[in-house]
Parts: sequence; structure tokens; C-alpha cells
Amino acid sequence: MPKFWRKVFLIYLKDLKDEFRTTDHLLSTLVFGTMLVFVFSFALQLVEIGTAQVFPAVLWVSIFFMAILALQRSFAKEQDNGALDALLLASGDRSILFYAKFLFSLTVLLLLEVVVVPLLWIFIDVAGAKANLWFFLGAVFLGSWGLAAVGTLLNGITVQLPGARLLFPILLFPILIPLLLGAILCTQGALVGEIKAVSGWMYLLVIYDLLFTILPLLLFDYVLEG
Amino acid sequence: MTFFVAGYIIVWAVVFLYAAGIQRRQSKLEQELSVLEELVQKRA
Amino acid sequence: MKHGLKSPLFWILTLIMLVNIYVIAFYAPVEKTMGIVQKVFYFHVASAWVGLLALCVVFAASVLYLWKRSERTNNLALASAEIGTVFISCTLLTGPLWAYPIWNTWWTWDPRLTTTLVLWFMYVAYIALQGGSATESRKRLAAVYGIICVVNVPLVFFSTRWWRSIHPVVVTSEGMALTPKMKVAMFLSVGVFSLLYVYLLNIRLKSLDLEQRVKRLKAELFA
Amino acid sequence: MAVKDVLVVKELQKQLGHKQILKNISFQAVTGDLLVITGPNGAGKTTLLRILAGLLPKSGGEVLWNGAELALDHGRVGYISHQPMLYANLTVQENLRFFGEMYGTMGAERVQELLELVGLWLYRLEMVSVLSRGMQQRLAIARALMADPTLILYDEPFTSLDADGREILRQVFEQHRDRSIQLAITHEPQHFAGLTYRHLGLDGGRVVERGYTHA
Repeated sequence: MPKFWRKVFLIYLKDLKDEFRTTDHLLSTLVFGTMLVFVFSFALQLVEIGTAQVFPAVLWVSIFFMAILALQRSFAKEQDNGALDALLLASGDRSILFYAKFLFSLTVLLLLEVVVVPLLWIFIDVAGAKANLWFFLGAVFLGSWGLAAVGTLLNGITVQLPGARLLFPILLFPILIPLLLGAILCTQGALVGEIKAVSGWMYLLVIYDLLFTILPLLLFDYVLEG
Repeated sequence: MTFFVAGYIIVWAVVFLYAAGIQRRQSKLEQELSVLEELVQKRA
Repeated sequence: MKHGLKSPLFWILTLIMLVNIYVIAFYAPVEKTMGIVQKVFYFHVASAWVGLLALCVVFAASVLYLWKRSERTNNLALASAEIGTVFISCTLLTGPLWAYPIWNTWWTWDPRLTTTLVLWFMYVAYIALQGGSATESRKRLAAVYGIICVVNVPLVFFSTRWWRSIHPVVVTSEGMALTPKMKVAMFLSVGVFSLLYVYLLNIRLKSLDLEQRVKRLKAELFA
Repeated sequence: MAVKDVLVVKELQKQLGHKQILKNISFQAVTGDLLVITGPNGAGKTTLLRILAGLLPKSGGEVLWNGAELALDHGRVGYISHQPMLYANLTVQENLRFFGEMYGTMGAERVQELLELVGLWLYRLEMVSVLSRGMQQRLAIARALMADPTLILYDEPFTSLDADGREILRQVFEQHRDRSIQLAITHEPQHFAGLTYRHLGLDGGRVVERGYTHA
């Protein structure tokens, strides 16, 4: 098992190095996310409902759209000149690839959120007096975890269908419904400081995350079989 | 009453359209198949 | 087996459908508070039932496909998903027709409604993944996605239900007692729709089979 | 090496949809063998190699490595394809180091040794994306050898190699005889002239020709 995680970690480091060497994709995703946040808050401000009430919804819709761009990267970089085969041979186990790409996607997503979430907080002018910051961060983290796990699993599927890039969000959306529900309600509860009422949703997030982190162990061999 | 009738019509319309679609595709395929079989016989 | 107008199953099906319509229209009593509109309910529930049944078949066929890799199991999954979409569409379309006169709204975020809608999206995504060109990898990947979807359905249902039980419930679809005569009509509807599902599945499987035969012949001829 | 590895392929079949790509392939090889596989397009050569690498599941038959099923976790397979299979945004050295660490076998000396062998030591700090196609192919050879392979699979390895590159590859064939089984598929058997090798002709998913050439 330690060998398993060592290989996961090596691929993870390789991907990060690769990603940060040409930052154009990361930067465009960040700019896209920032624009989303701006457009949403601006539009809501125009009709004068820019309050903390809409913050959770806007936050997660923005993260969802940003994730569609960010999560498509994980397997795409293996496609360039057939590197996926070499990597599979070197790892000797397809699930190693899943966990490496999952960690990579989660890292990228969290990095993007570090910029986008505070920005939205400022734009929408959330009154943070009663807010429970730790609960809020926990909700964002668990939500991103699930997004990264499902996104990596489905990206492994769509990356093998050249010319079907648009399928990725279509496949992603229905699977993410329980996650979006839980994440939005948790975020709302954290903002108004009533975490007792929504703590059950935190458990839902944990169950969802665990499910889609473990399910690939069974399914990923079939995904990357070709 | 109108809603009731509308509901009935919708269900049957959707199912019928689907079945008709299959049927149409089926007859097209059968045509294609007969042409192909002719071609196979010619070659043999 | 013959298909279309020549098939005996088609005529049997037509006959019991007419019986079913008669039973719904004249045998089952008119609901007191909701009136005649309540009769949409028989078709609404029956098509929802077929939608779920089809999903189970998609799941079983997907697992079987990953195991056995036979073209037939994939055909079964695809055909079932298509028919499931047809019936879930019926459920989604008849739902508002029933809801509007009674609840005075076309749509509510009731757990059942929400789950059905998500189910519809999953079916559509699954069919899109199968795509027009049935390559080997598409079938394999679609089978994986089919399994992911089915695993996800209980999560969707329980989370939406939980959400609605914490928040004030605007309307429920429960609390409607069925008289014995209504029950007869409903079970008959469910039975008829299940038969309809089998019939449609049958003809769709045949057309898929034919499609593949044509493709194989073409591959041989133009290789 | 005293102990010889044995690869046995018995009645191997591969079905894709209704297409039978490999119908019935049987052959054996031991350490020291160089098998050259030829055949027209669509004969199933690449499919055969990918199954032997463990990248593709087979539909029937057996592939045995020293008596046990060969699978992806074999770990000592070197695979050289007509695609370089490298990371364009990493340098030559980083690519090799990454694969070396994944295999967990070799250190910096081995990287240097292999880069000198394929004549890329002076390019070690360049990104793979700036290398020519021929240089990338040389690096691909070095990458495959990082596995310290006991089974080396070459899929059209001479593609885009210049005269020097071809000479290096022929050296690799000879140097690895004592520790690996080598299988190469090619369109151009003339590149193997002067080497001792066994020959396997494939057509329509079957072995249609077997031969032996002694240098």
C-alpha cells in the first residue's frame, strides 16, 4: 500500500509541475471564475437583491462552472502524445491514476477558490458578524472534494471521446445534484450562524465524498481499459 | 376536464411518436439490408 | 417474431389498453375533491413506474455488459434507457397538468418531482454518451456511467426528501386515499404500461439488431 | 543472467464488437529472443502488443509470463510506440526521472547513462516540446529502458529515427538480449538486417509465417 500512495504522490507532483510551467490554462480559468463572480453579483445588484441570501447559490453555481473548465485538465494532459499508456505501465494499477488526478484536481480547485470566494464575499457584501467561518470553510472544502472526485471520474470517461468535450458538463450535472444541495445549505447555515440546523447536511457531504472516492476503485479499471 | 384530456393525449402522443420513430428507422434499415444483400450476391 | 400490425402482441396490447381506458374512465369513481383531473394520475404513476423499472434494467444490463461484453446487453441498456426517457417525459408532462388545477402551480420542488427531473437528465446524458456511433469504448464508458447514475439516484432522492422535510412543506402528494375501485384501475394501468414497456423494448432491440447487421455487412463489403 | 524468463502466448483471441481482431495467436519466447512481427495494416499487430503490455484485456486464450497471467502490474515492461509517450512541458531529464521514480528502480546515474546512450545528455535541460520528432523517439527509447525491462515491446520503433538513431536502436536490441525478451512490429524488416532474430508474419489475426534469421 505505501508503494501505491508513493506512486500517487509522484504523479501528483508531476502534474503540478506540468500545470505551473504553462500557466495559461490555470490563469484563464481563474479569470473566467472572477468574471462569473463579477457578472453574477453585478446582475443581482441591478435588481437590488444583492444580499447574503443569494450568496450560497451564486457561490456554488460559480464554482460549478469554474470546475467544468478546471476539471477537464486532469486527463487531457496525458492525451498529448500517448503518455497515458506509458503512465499506466509505470503505475501498474489504474486506480493510482484516479487518485493522483483527483488530488491534482482538488488542489487546482482549492487554489482557484482561494481567489474567487473572498472576491464574491466582498462583491455581495455578506454581513459576516454571525457567520461561522470554520463551518463555511469545511463546506467549501467538502464540496470541492466531491466535485473533484466526480469530475475526475467523469473526465476519465469523456477524455476518451475526442470531439465530445461538451459531454463533460452534461454528464457531470445530474450526478452533482445531491452535492450542490448539501453544499448550498451548509454554506447558508454557516453564514447565518445556525450550524446545528444544517449539520446533517455536512454528513451528507461526507457520505457523498466517500462514496465517489471509493467507487472508482471498482469502476476505474473499466474506464481506462482501452 | 381539459387537463385530463390533455394528459391523455400527451402520454399517447409521446409513446406513439417514439414507436413510429422506431418503425420508420426499421423499414429504412430493412431497405438498406436488402440492397446490401443484393450486393453481396452479386459479388459472390 | 413479427412486428407492427402483424404482431399478436400488438393487438393484445391494444385490446387491454382499450379496456384500461374504459376502466379509468367509467369504472373508477371520480375523486371528490379533485374531480375528473385526478384520473390523469393513473397514467402519471404508471409511466413513472416504467421509468424506474427501465432504470433498473439499465443498471443490470450495464453490470452484465462490463462482465460479459456482449453486444446484446449493451443493446438492452440503450433500448431501456430510451424507453425510460420516453416514459419519464410522460410523467414530467402529465405531472403539471394534474398539479396546476389542484395545487395552482405548474411545478413544485417536491422530492419526487425533483428526483424525476434529475432522472430525466441522467437518462438524456446516458443516451448522449452512447451517441450515434456505437464504438466499443463508448459502450464500455456508457456502462460505467449507467452504474454511476443508479448509485446516485438514492442520494438524490434522500437528499431532496430531507431538504423538504426540514423546510416547510408547501404541498404534498400524499394523503390521497384510494378506494378499492381506484386501486384496480391503478394496478391495471401499471400492468398495461409494463406490457407496453416490454413491447417497445422488443421492437427497439430488433431495430438495434438490424442496425448492427447492416453495419457488419457494410464493414465486410467496404473493407 | 542465468535464469531465463519464458513468455507463452496460447490461442490468444481479441474480439472488439463483432470484429475478431486476433483469431488465434500462439507463440513462445525466452530471454534472448528478438521476435520481429510483420504484417499488413489491420493484421492485429498493435493490438497484440497492447495486450502483451497489459494495456488491453484479451477476449480468450492465455498470455503467461513464467507460468502466471501477464497483467498491467507486471511492472517490468518497456513499451516503445510510434508515439513518443512523453510530457511535452517537462524537460528531457525530468521525464526520465519521473518514470525512473515510478518504477522505483534507478537513480541519477542510470538517467545519465541512458541519455548518453541515446545521445541526448547535452539536451537534458531542454523541454521535450522543443525537440525534433527523431529526438523525441530517442528519448522514448530511454524512457522504456528506465523500467529495467524484462520484456520490451517495440511498435514501429524506427519511425522518424535518423541513421544514427537507427544504429542506437540496433545497439539496444543487442545489449538487451541477455536480460529481456524483445518483440518488435515493423513495416520495414530491412532495418533488422545483420541481427539474429525470429520472424512472425501476421495476417487477418492469425500467424501465417514463422522464420528464423541468423546473422
